[in-house]
Amino acid sequence: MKTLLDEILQTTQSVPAYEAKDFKPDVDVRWCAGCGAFSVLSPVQRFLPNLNLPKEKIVFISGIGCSGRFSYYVDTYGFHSIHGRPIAIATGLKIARPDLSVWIATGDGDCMSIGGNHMIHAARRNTDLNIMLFNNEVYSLTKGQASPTSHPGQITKSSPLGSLEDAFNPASLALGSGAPFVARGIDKDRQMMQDLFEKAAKHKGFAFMEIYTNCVIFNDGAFEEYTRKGIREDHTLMLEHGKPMLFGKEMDKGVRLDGYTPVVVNLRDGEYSENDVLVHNEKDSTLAFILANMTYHESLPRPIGVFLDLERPSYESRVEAQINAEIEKYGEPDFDGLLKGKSFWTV
Amino acid sequence: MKTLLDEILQTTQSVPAYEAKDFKPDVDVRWCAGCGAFSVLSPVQRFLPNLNLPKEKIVFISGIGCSGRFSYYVDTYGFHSIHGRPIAIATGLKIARPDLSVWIATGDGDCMSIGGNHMIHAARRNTDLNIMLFNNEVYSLTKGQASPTSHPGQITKSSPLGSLEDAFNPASLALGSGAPFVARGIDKDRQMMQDLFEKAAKHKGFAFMEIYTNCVIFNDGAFEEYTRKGIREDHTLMLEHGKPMLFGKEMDKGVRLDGYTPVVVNLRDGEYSENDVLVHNEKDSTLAFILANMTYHESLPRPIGVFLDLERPSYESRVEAQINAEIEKYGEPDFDGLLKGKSFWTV
Amino acid sequence: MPKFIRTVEDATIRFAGDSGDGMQLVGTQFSETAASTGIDVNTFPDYPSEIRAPEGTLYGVSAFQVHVGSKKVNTHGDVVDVLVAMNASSLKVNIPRLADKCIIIADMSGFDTRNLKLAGYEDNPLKSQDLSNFKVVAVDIEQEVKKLLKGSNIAPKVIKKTRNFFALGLTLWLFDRSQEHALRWLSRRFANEADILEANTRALQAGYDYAQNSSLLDFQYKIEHIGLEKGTYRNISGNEAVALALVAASQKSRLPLFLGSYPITPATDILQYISALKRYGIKHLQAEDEIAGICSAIGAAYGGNLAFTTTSGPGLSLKIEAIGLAVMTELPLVIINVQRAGPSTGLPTKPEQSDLLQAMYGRHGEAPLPVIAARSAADCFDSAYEGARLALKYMTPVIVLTDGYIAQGSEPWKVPLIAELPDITVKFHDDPATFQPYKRDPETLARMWAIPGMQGMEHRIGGLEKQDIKGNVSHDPLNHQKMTELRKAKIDGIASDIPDAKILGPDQGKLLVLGWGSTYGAIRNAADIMQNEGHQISHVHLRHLHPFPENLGTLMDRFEEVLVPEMNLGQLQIILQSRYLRKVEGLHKVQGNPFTASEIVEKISSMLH
Amino acid sequence: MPKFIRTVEDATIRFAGDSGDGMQLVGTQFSETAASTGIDVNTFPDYPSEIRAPEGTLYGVSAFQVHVGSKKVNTHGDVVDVLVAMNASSLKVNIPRLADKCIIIADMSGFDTRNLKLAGYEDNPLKSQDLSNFKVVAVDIEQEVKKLLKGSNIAPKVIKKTRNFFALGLTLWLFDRSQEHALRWLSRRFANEADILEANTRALQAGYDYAQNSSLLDFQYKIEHIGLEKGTYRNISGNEAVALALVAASQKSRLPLFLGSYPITPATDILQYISALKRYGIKHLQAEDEIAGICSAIGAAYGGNLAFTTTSGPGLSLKIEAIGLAVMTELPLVIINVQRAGPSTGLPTKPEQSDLLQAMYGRHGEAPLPVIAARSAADCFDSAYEGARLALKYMTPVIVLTDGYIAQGSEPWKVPLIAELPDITVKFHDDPATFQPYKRDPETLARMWAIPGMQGMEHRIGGLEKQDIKGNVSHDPLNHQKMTELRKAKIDGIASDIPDAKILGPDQGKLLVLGWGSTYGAIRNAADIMQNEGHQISHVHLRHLHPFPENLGTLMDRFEEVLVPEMNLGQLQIILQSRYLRKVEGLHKVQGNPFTASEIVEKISSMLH
Ligand SMILES: Cc1ncc(C[n+]2csc(CCOP(=O)(O)OP(=O)(O)O)c2C)c(N)n1
Ligand SMILES: Cc1ncc(C[n+]2csc(CCOP(=O)(O)OP(=O)(O)O)c2C)c(N)n1
Ligand code: SF4
Ligand code: SF4
Ligand SMILES: [Mg+2]
Ligand SMILES: [Mg+2]
Repeated sequence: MKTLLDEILQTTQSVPAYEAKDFKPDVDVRWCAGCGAFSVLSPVQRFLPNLNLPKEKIVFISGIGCSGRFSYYVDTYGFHSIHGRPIAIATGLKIARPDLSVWIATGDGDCMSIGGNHMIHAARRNTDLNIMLFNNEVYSLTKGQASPTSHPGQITKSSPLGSLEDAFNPASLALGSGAPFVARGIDKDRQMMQDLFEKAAKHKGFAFMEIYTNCVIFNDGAFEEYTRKGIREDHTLMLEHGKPMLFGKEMDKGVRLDGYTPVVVNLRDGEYSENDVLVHNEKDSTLAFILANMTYHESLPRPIGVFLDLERPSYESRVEAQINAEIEKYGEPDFDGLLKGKSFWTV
Repeated sequence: MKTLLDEILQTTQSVPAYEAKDFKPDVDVRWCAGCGAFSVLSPVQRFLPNLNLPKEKIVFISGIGCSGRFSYYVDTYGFHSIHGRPIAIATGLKIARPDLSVWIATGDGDCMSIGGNHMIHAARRNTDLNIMLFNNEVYSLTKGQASPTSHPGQITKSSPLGSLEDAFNPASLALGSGAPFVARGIDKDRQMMQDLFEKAAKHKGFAFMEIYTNCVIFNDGAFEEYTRKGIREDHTLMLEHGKPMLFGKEMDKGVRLDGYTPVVVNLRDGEYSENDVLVHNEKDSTLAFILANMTYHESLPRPIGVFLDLERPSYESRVEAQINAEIEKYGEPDFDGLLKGKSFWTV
Repeated sequence: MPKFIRTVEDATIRFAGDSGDGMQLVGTQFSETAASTGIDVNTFPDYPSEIRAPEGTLYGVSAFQVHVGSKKVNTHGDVVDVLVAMNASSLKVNIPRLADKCIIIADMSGFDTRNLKLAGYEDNPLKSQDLSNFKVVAVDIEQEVKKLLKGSNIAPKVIKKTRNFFALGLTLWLFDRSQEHALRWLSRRFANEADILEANTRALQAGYDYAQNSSLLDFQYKIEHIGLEKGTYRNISGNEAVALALVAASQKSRLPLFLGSYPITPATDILQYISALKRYGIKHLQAEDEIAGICSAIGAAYGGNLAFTTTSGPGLSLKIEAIGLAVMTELPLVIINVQRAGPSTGLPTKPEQSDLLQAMYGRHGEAPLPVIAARSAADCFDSAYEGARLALKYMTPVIVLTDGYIAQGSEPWKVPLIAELPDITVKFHDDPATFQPYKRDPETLARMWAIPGMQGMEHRIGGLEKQDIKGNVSHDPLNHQKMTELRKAKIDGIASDIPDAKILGPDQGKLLVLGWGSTYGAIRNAADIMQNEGHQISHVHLRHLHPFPENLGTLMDRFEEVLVPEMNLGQLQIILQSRYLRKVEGLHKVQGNPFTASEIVEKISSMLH
Repeated sequence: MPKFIRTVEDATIRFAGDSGDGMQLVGTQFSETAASTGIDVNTFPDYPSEIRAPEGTLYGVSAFQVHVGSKKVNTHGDVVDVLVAMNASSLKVNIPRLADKCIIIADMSGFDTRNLKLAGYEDNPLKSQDLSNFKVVAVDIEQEVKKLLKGSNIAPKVIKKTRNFFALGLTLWLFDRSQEHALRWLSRRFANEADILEANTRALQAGYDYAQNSSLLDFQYKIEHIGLEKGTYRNISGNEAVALALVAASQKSRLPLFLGSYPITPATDILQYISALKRYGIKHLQAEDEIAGICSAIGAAYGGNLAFTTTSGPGLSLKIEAIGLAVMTELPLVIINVQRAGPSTGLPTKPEQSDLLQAMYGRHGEAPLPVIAARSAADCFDSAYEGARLALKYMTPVIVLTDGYIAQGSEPWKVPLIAELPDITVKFHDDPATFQPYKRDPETLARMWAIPGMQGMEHRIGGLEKQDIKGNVSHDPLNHQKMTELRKAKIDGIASDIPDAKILGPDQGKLLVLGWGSTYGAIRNAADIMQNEGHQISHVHLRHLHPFPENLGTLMDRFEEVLVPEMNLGQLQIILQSRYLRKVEGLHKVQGNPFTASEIVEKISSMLH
């Protein structure tokens, strides 16, 4: 049952010692100056050498949107597909070719609006895909309409009187769909991004990364609270596995559960100490829901980092296992026999 | 700005005193004998008189599937649409016609598979729609393939070697999408179903009801644990707002939070009392996540009832409000003026 | 008692009963027996649209029709010569189908008061004059099997369930066929259920004996052997044939096979069939919707698989955008569309040929692709295989059209050895130095193919217009014109890679009947009749609908008139007229069921006079 | 200094600069001025496909072209007579468009070393012989405005931003147009930003004066007034016209308006425009995808609204299945498709006419519907309005085709009063006693319409085939044939409700140029030229593509040859040939940009010889 692919792909060459520049193709990057997407591209290019895979084994699949151009900007195999479908295409690719490392660059419109169905099913199915959701809370390529992550009241070209819809919370949606790995990153924090990509790559299964990316043209400053030095410390909660949930410029605030509702407590006035504060546990799915649910609450800091990192067998590995079990059971397949079936006769 | 609709629909007649039979149209119901769908139909017909609306103001919209036939079986306005799209169609109808009471009959394939995107967006958008998801954990009309709620290992015609996918938990997905009203019902419990429909009808906004419906042909017994007398008591947790979460034949077991993970405790051996047990609060969205997350955990009872019942302004009411505010601000519209625009000239 | 022998060329038998009566099963047994004992068969199952309609109702009738003959029968039969009616409803709904003198084998136990009422009969038709045109063989089968198995330990429920095998025995005798095949099947199927095995075996034998001894049945059909080519044969339905064709093409091309699909009647069988082939290393995805079905197949094709997607009308409509992507990226992809009656949900369980124009033209932008149609259940194999060959050779999506009639119907198929099948050689480009993603084979115009994992040929494809050869995104006006024309030329060029259209009958004459798809059988039979009557007519049946065979135009020119019977309102007609600028006559049937030969004969006759 | 007056019939001016240079703005000002001062205009914006490309690059050039004339100019101009080039790149990319002797107004400040390098110029072209075919007017506008505003309190950044208004002033003088319109606009726009207002106002004036005094500009264009009918006029783009047409149709039919849509270039404007009209009581939904866009519109139509959906190619492909549902349920629905270059993502910002066959045939099953195409920006109003009229009168979805060229281009439009528009009277059926959901108006064959909320007419519709008149689900074969034919007859019957095709030119002759959609302008101009030269040619431009006007066949018969120029590979050609069984010549341009008149003239000439 050796196929042509087994032949042409069998070379087990050693992996070259790449540098970031090896992943920079010889094309102009055509995002606007200052676009948050640049801040995703560069940590990607810097982390790829650590993947320890020959570059031809890496594929970037993107949809349509400013974010969709990503696949042109990494010197690997790439597929710039159609609006909303990169995850569906990647699903087929990964099942057919589990040997590849498959990355998806998608936008809040591409992934959460038109592509929502593929996103939730991929999360449930747990194919080993790495989703980079460039969330700029607006449709940029089409020049500034509301997206499913635009906030209520947001003025855009398609909501000139203010958006009337509540926003998706991508982390909650991913968790609600069954995603085993859910994280939130921020374009400005490149080191954190690079670490995040490495964690996602290590995770064998569906890895969902919402990345706040600033669109300087159509939604500039959307994430300023979480990125501007001096402000961000009071508005973000950087999640670290096993660490208490502290934040604030002096790390003197913490998040505590009141019943099952997260609240902010001040550690300075002595009422509460570090021991009262929640400790992050990436392996706890209920906690992940609680953390995700903190999003958009004015009084709570915005959690950033890995919400959940559970391992369960990826879909494509289950497929392989089922195939192998069957082959083990029935032996080398007899294709001529299959064609004949059970009820044949000869003339 | 009176439209033709204002004229033909203006009759403010009093509501006739209907009985259930007034909602039974003169057609044969073509579900298989014993199908769980019957057990949804009859409480619907019994509760409709309590809606206190003239029947012409009620619309049932369905997709394709055995469940899709529902719209033929209620003597109101009805639209048997296409596979996966009833929610999208209903969304337009409700925005255009907020005066109507709009109900959707959909299946686990129709709503959660092909229609998943419309489901999650409707939940987020919070249009006032009442979703009855007939979850029989299988595709029935097409004669028995796996659905997104089929459990791993389930043997179906399209998974003859056992399904390799994890199931959606509809309640978690709905919550993750932002649904303000999320509930789970069981076909066999008709009184509970009737109460549930009344609660959903009262809720002004998106109401999501997952209903376990037994398909006697393609997935018989799927919900036996939760329906068979003598067994169900130990496997279901009937949620009641403000009440402690007790279950079991003698109501001697309870659900308690260990950290933030729900566990079952026995109230008989004295270690725990009713006071240690969680108290249900339909208004708490974090608790709703925790409860939904209990689904599919072998060691935990399956929560049944209303998980969450929050009010926030429905989408169509926000649209109306924005329109009214604009009209208030600018006065009676001048359509000829609109056609002329601001930069016109005369010859 | 002594019986006549009635020698016939063909005959049609229809097994009809309630959904629970097991008619599909014994129909299949009958047809397998017939085929394996040397006569031709063609079958069609006819389910109710309800999953399980209430017992005994008119809309709960399930039927299975078998056409047998001493030469190729081509269709499942226009009219019924022998009807097995297990209850009153199954008689009533089938009356319009019966030939004069039709033999009605009726199970009297299905004509009790309750059943008669459900069927809307005031009086028992078996006892009235209503059926005087027919020959009624009324047997109380329930009584017979009860009698037979009285005293055994077998449960009454099981005994009642053997009625269908009694009926099978009866019909096997009537057609002078042995019980062997059915007996073998029973012992395989119920190896572990001795009582069921025994009950059915004895019922089968009893039915056979009953017929032999009955004075009501005074003759036996004799149908000569059809002189088949030597070889191995099996019965096959169109849906099975499609699945096997793709498996065979995957073996032949040595590419792994991938199916991305979403269930939809009447295409679901293919997905189900493939899903059971994991032991053959075959992968599939039951996707969340049709869009994901085709997109996952595109992903797998991008990864170097032979990828396909299966669907029916509404699903094809949903796949349209993604098909355009496959056209633009020039990836090989086989799209199987099992047509059903539309528009919209239409009559979902009924066949129609009304997706042809969509297959040809249903994409935004200029997005040409090959369109192929299968003419019969067995021909689904060759057509789908040809689809795979073209997809891989020309780097293009291909639409293969079948329909609910041939997809679910079956006929004997001479099973090929994979080694003997037409060549499908795939060569990935393996020289990084000369690789260019949109460089083309000068002969086929197919673009070069390199897949992820191949070193040194990293490149990017996508839905935006691409620069000729290099494959970069290009907005250059002349490049777009060139690429648009190249994509068209590539598909048009396939015309020289396909066989000429074959004419069945004289080379020239008064009338050419030109058909495509599942109308083959009815047209073939009609043409036979007319040709036998000496009329100057011929028949051409197209497999390749885009591009057309090169000789089609000249071929049409040799006939005064051209008739195109279609199960639509004239879709091939539109394409032919536009292409060949000549008037083509249409015969349009959109009734959710196939043409009969006589409908076509009638039309031909009216055109000849 | 004294100037010549150069009287011309028409001239084309192109404002080109970097994306940040405000070219779209001053282009619009120029065209509004021109139109409101009595000459005809036709405009087309030409954005880079990047949102904001790096400053000064070739692919960052943004342009706005205005064609002005003393008679209807019809297109945005084949070649450019006056180019405003704000930087080196904007000169370079536009050189191929320039007419001989074109006047190039170049801002020297955009030709510094950096800009030259970004444009790939070794030497400053303004100083070389490269431009000797043209007349270069090089002005250092930056210097000029700095000089002008020196000493004011205005920020240097603001001053620099006035360069475009200086250029506008210059061109206004060149075409002898007053500054009034621009001044009025400025004072409205910057009412609260005194410094910007002052800076721009003074720059405008300075540009005007500069031109007047410059020795480089030794003439002024004179363009006679176009003799327009009396009335109120405005400039309008095709997308605006579509939105207004639906608003007007909603007023006329007295039904609430509902738009369900998903953004896509180049159709998004319509959604955006509608979304600002809440004060007119208009509802819309920006849906999660195209499928939800059309489905929500179907829901609103079901609820008695005038519902429409807007999209472009890829979105149309996604809406196909739901369009079939609208056909089956016979609900009124207007589908606006702003065509762009395909297939797949194609050239998303460029126009093409390649969705015609999809609009005609792109649905599974037999699902006929009317197809209409708009010929110009202003004609988008009439076409979309006609779409609404047909949808409501015949209870059917209607596809209205426009394209990126006319959708974004603009021309003057005589604004109608809503009271004067063609009648659209909707009558819901209001008698429960006689109501039947599929009973038809004997004349139009439209089914009866009753909507939720109407008492006593509760009924159910859906995608399954329905029983004639009663509307129950029906699997009856003959009913399906009848309903299929009825749906077709209803649409075919519209032919008698639409005007005959109008012939522009002689009634008969050698050659008929037959067009549809946005090729109107170029064909019109080409036909004019050829007719003026005395050739026996005529022009017919179709609005109704399905069904065709009743006289089209006989009209074509009166010409020896028929030429169909299309921005595709011959889609109308296919339909015409099939329908009228005569050869039609095609002229196919798929380059992402419209025909020029001269391309068509050339083809006509070659056919005449
Ligand atoms: C089928 C289809 N529908 C719509 C579009 C138009 N479109 C292109 S990108 C886009 C949205 C982009 O938003 P997002 O995904 O947030 O990406 P961003 O540009 O913000 O990175 C839309 C609506 C399309 N190309 N195809
Ligand atoms: C576009 C489209 N795809 C597929 C189908 C086929 N189809 C009809 S119902 C159905 C699934 C039904 O499953 P579910 O929604 O769970 O309903 P059930 O029959 O179980 O009530 C499918 C796949 C269709 N009618 N249309
Ligand atoms: S428009 Fe926004 S998202 Fe797009 S490239 Fe520019 S800054 Fe980035
Ligand atoms: S097949 Fe199952 S779901 Fe469908 S009607 Fe029968 S019992 Fe109900
Ligand atoms: Mg975005
Ligand atoms: Mg189901």
